Amino acid sequence: MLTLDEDQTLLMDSARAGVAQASPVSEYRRLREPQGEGFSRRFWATCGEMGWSGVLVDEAHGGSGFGVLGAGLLAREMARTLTLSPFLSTAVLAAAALGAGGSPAQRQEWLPRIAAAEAIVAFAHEDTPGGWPTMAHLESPDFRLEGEKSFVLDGHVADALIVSARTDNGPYLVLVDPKANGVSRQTRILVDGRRVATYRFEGVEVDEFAFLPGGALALERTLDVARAVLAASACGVAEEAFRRTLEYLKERRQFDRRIGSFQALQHRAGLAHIAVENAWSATLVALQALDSGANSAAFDVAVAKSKASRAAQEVTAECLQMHGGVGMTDAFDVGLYLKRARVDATLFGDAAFHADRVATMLGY
Amino acid sequence: MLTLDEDQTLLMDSARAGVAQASPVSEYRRLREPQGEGFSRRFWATCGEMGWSGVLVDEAHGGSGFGVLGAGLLAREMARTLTLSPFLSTAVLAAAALGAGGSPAQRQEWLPRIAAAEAIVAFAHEDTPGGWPTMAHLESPDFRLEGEKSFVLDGHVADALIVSARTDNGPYLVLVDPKANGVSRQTRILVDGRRVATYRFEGVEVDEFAFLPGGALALERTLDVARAVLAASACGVAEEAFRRTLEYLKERRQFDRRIGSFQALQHRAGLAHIAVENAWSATLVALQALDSGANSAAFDVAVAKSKASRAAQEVTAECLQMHGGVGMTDAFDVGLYLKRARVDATLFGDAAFHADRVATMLGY
Amino acid sequence: MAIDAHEIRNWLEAECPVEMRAATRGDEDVCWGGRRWAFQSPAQKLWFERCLARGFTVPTWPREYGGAGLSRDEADVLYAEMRRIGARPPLTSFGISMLGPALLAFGTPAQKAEHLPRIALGQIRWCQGYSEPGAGSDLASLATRAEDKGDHFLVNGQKIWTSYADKADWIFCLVRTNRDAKKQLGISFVLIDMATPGVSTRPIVLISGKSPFCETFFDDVAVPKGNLVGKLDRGWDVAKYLLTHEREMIAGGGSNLFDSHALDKAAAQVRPKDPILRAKIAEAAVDTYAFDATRRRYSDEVARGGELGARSALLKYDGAELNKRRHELAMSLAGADGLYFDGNREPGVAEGWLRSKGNSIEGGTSEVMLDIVAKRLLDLPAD
Amino acid sequence: MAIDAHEIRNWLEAECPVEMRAATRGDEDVCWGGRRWAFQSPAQKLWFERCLARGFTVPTWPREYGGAGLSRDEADVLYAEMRRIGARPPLTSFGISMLGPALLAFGTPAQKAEHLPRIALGQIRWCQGYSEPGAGSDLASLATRAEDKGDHFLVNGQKIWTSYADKADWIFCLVRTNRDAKKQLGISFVLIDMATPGVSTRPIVLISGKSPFCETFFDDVAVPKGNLVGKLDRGWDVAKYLLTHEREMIAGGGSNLFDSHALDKAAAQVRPKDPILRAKIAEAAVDTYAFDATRRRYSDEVARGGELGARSALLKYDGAELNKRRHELAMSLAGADGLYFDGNREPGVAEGWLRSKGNSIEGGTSEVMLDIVAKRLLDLPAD
Repeated sequence: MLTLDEDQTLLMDSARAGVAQASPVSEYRRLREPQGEGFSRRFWATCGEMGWSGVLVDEAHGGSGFGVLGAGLLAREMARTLTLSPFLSTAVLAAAALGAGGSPAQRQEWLPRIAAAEAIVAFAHEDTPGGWPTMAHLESPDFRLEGEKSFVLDGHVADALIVSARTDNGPYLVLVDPKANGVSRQTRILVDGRRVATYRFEGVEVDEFAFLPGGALALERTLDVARAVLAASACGVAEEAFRRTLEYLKERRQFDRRIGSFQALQHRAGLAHIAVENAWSATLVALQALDSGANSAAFDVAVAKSKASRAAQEVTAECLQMHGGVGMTDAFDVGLYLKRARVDATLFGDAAFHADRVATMLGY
Repeated sequence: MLTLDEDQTLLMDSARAGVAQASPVSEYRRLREPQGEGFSRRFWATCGEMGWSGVLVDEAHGGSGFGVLGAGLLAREMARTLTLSPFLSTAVLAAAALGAGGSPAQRQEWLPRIAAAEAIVAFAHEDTPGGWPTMAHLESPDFRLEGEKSFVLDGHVADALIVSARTDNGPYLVLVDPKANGVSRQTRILVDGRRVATYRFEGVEVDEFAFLPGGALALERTLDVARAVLAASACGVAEEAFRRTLEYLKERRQFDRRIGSFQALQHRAGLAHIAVENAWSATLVALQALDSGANSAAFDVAVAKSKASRAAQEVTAECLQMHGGVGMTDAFDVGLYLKRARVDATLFGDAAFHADRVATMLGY
Repeated sequence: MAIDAHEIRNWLEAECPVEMRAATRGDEDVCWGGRRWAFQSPAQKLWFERCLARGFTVPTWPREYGGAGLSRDEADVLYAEMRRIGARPPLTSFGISMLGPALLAFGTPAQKAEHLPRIALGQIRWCQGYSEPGAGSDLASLATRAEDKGDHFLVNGQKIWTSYADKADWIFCLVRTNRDAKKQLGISFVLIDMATPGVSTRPIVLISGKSPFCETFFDDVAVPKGNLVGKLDRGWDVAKYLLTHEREMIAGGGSNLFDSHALDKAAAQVRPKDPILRAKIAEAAVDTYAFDATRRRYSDEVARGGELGARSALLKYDGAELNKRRHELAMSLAGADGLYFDGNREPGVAEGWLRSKGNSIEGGTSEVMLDIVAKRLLDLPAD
Repeated sequence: MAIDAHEIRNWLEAECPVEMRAATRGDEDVCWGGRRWAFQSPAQKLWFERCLARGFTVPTWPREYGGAGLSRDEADVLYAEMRRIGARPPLTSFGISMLGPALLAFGTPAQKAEHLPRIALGQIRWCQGYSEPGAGSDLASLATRAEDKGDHFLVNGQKIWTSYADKADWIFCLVRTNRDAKKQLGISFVLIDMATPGVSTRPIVLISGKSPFCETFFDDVAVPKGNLVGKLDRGWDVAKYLLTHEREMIAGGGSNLFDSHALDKAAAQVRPKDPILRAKIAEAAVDTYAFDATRRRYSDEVARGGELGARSALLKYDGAELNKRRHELAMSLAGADGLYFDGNREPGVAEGWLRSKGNSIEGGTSEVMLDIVAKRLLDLPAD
């Protein structure tokens, strides 16, 4: 059933209320400023208290175990107020990687701390274009990590890193201490105020227990979970921007009419609504498929990420246009949603990238 | 200057009046029926009298020498009433091929008869998918032609064929007598009532004087001329369908208003108008570039054929939708324009094909 | 009567002829019924009769009218099992899909007893008379009038877009019974035997070359007053109820308008060489899967007790537009071969394309659907 | 004075500093002039002064006002030669592009003598005060009022979207001088020295982080009656004349809104690996070249003596939409690298993208442009 059950509905409703209270858009405006850390440790603690940071952590490790659908619902709610927190990096990417591919010891070490929001674990995957591809070389008794990673979400404050690296046995995920010798980083700010780090690894020693046994499958699973949750976040961005725009259309008057009464805008609003509805439906399918382990999951995720990315970009752009001049000002919130949509749409593969994957999976 | 000079304006205006009188849409409805030849020999004779069939033929060979722009203007006017005639096959394709690549003897034999509309010369280029590629093998003292061609416009009534064939020296155009031994054909009807033939060549003997000396360059030139003229035809189709639709929007009443007063339809009509304007501008650039021999001609043609094809398909579909139910009936003309647009858009490369060429020519 | 999935599955395996388990290729495979009906194959007849015996031509109708008396959930079990083996509907008609539900909700006992069994048995084929040349999207401005002549109405006027009127036995119609009342008020819903003197039809040739629709003319047609369904002058209520029912069927996948896999299948077969065309198909595939997810989500929400409401307009809009887009791309995929339009051609790429253009007109235009989405779902003002 | 292309070419080669032959990278390369102006480079100053000496800051203005007195055709020769070597404009201002033409058409001899030379000499920088918070697309509903106080007007109200008001010396404004007259009537066009007591500005921070626009406030500002341009209550005529002039400049390629090759160049450099993105860029390229052909065609038709008229709205609409599309695709082409928005980033992909969103709002929204296309070019009814 493409519906939420009672627990899921409860999770969503409480998150909507809780996020709006703990992290409104005004808080986002404060946090995006370049001088700070780019997120609020207080809100991250709240995530721990509410069980949100442990959404993908099983109960045995102190999590709430709501699964990927739960993570998607939370991401969607957190997107509505443009929340900045390590939720995606730590509660989603790191927890998914450790859950899917971690050894018992690795899980025991990190999952309880993630669930309690006591650690920030970042996921370093994107090789810097033109930089060194990240490789782990076996030099007994230990391995040495070389390479450069970009767009490491919350990498600037990470207590630990999970790094994807090529080895002679295929791709592996490796736990790396960001303070280890040979690790250096640079913090960057994205257009939506989010912080990411570029990491360089030069001859970083890692022992064999740092490797996640799950290998390539764990990497693929982690990426798919992140894509589906980002799709959900993009849905939240688009839905909220559109909700606010509908309010504006019902208030703003020009030519002695409310502008929402102009048929051309009505039809375009109708199209935006349809795009938002379809994006959420596709995302719901993908989130459920990841939870149920359906064969179609990878395909469903590609559809969802492609659709939600495109819908979020197009709908937020429409929202800005419908606001007219004030939409161009930083004082109005609608432009903030446009920026967030672009970032959610781009990370882990944009609409075009995933549409191409869809075509390939369908055999053409 | 992207404007017409006096002679060109005169040609266009006289063609508009002449075509509307000699070949109105009612005539098209008669000619499309499967029992006839699919065109009117009387109208073709008119083309001869008016100098239209000789538009690409130089004055030395009895033509009017209006050039490619002239041919485009005529095709656009003829499209407005959905004229069926050998204009494209004979006056455009064959005349362009002979003009660009024919020997003096070949030109002397055929161009005056084309200018006078006394011969129908078809151009056979498209190898049947899955059929035999057309090859000309040298077997002294003569050549033998083998292969199968589809979509030979007016091939069912052709007095002569110009066939593209691969040889050991690259592609060549060859004049072939459709009554020669080893030539067989089948007539087919397209969705806009146009007749085409599928030709099969089995060991057809051709002597060396049948080859057009122009070789591959003549073939490319002929294709580009055909594409630009088809783009112009597509413009005429779209413009006329849209003109009729505007009239309908100003007459038809629903909900106690003329439907053309609904803002959503007004804006869509505005977009259709812009598409039509841009299609014609791009086509004009291409037609002029072919006449002036500009370096950019091949690129301009690809832009024009891509733009005009897409615009014609989209605009005629919009026109049908704006007509509502009656647009779906054969009794109304708007559906006829939808069909013609699809055929013009598809022949010699559709919008996607030429957009791909544009990207390739631009280096990406 | 409880229904048992296992029993149904066994019954279908045993009783549904193999020929009836293939997708319908077109009108020639549909069992329409009616006075002049001739089965198109022995298998079609056999399948019809076996279903009839169990009330499966109209599974949810009461048994007294020839149905099987199934609840909606029970019927869903049956439909799911039928889909599993690709079984064709034993009987298709506007009597089943449209008039029946209206009579069940608004009909008198006498009307139900007279008409429902004959629909269930496939004896009478119905058509719908709503649109008129001057009343398309603006249906409420219809002008066909029924004058009160004591024991009967005298009907005069013209309908258009009556599907298969030339093959139908009866027609259900919206007619104006009160010229003074405003638009929607003053319209009544009546049943007319097409054999009544003064009724005539003329097929409409479509751009696809087919003629599934007719114009239907009423020239001093006498209609007994007992053929009025619902209250006099309140036929709009009946029509609205039917329209909602129709759009809900689309939501439930009950419409064959939309095939979410057709484009993929075609693309995978042809493997478009043109990268731009491939890109367009890929985006259409994404949109199609996403739309299909919405259709299923709404359906599931309704199954859980929600209301579909005006969201049916959203589904109608998007389904129609995506289907048109699919056919445009199928034509492009076929390339020049798709242009053939004569006896020798491959089955129906061009016909399907031309037919699809009607999707965004019939059953409410895309423009009207977007108006509904804007006003009823988004609550945008009229001012 | 006839102009000689050869002579101009030689003069440019000799006199235009090499630094002034590179495309302007942003506001920091533009020579705006004004009371507080400081040249940004010696080359900028040199180029400005050399042009000034020949009247080339305002080539088409009469010589008495500091121009070169060139005809349109002569000026086109100059512009073509400047484009050939990529020469920057020596002076850019709203005084040149907007107020000047209005004064030439509507100003009194005294107004022309006072203001035009100071514009030509780059001494006074102007800004435009049209829009208000409650009067955007519906400009005629503006509320800033000018009360008649005998020898002066007393102006009160607020303007918005005044470009560089914080850097400007004077502002030309639309103000309401008659509250009883209907909308457009009752509006006047006045010139206000920004140094007058009661004038204040507040920069508006845009989503791109830049602040090229201000809010401008008028609090009991006394404006001499001699500063009224055109007739009292008929300022709308002046504004409309200016608007047409502005849109015609877009048609003539005078706007730097639109660069028809920028996307190609970027795509050829990056060579998008993603085939879907490549397809979208290819279609955008086709649309862009086609639009550019229309822009040139209209321009040629006007040069031949035609009227551009409402077609300027078509150009404004399509140019703005294509520019937005180009920036969306440029962002996609840049991928994640395009998301950086801090001091270290590559120059301005994201800024350009965010800035472009205003293209379809400023100078008349896309919605208003389409209304004009529908009503004035297509003659569709208002009903």
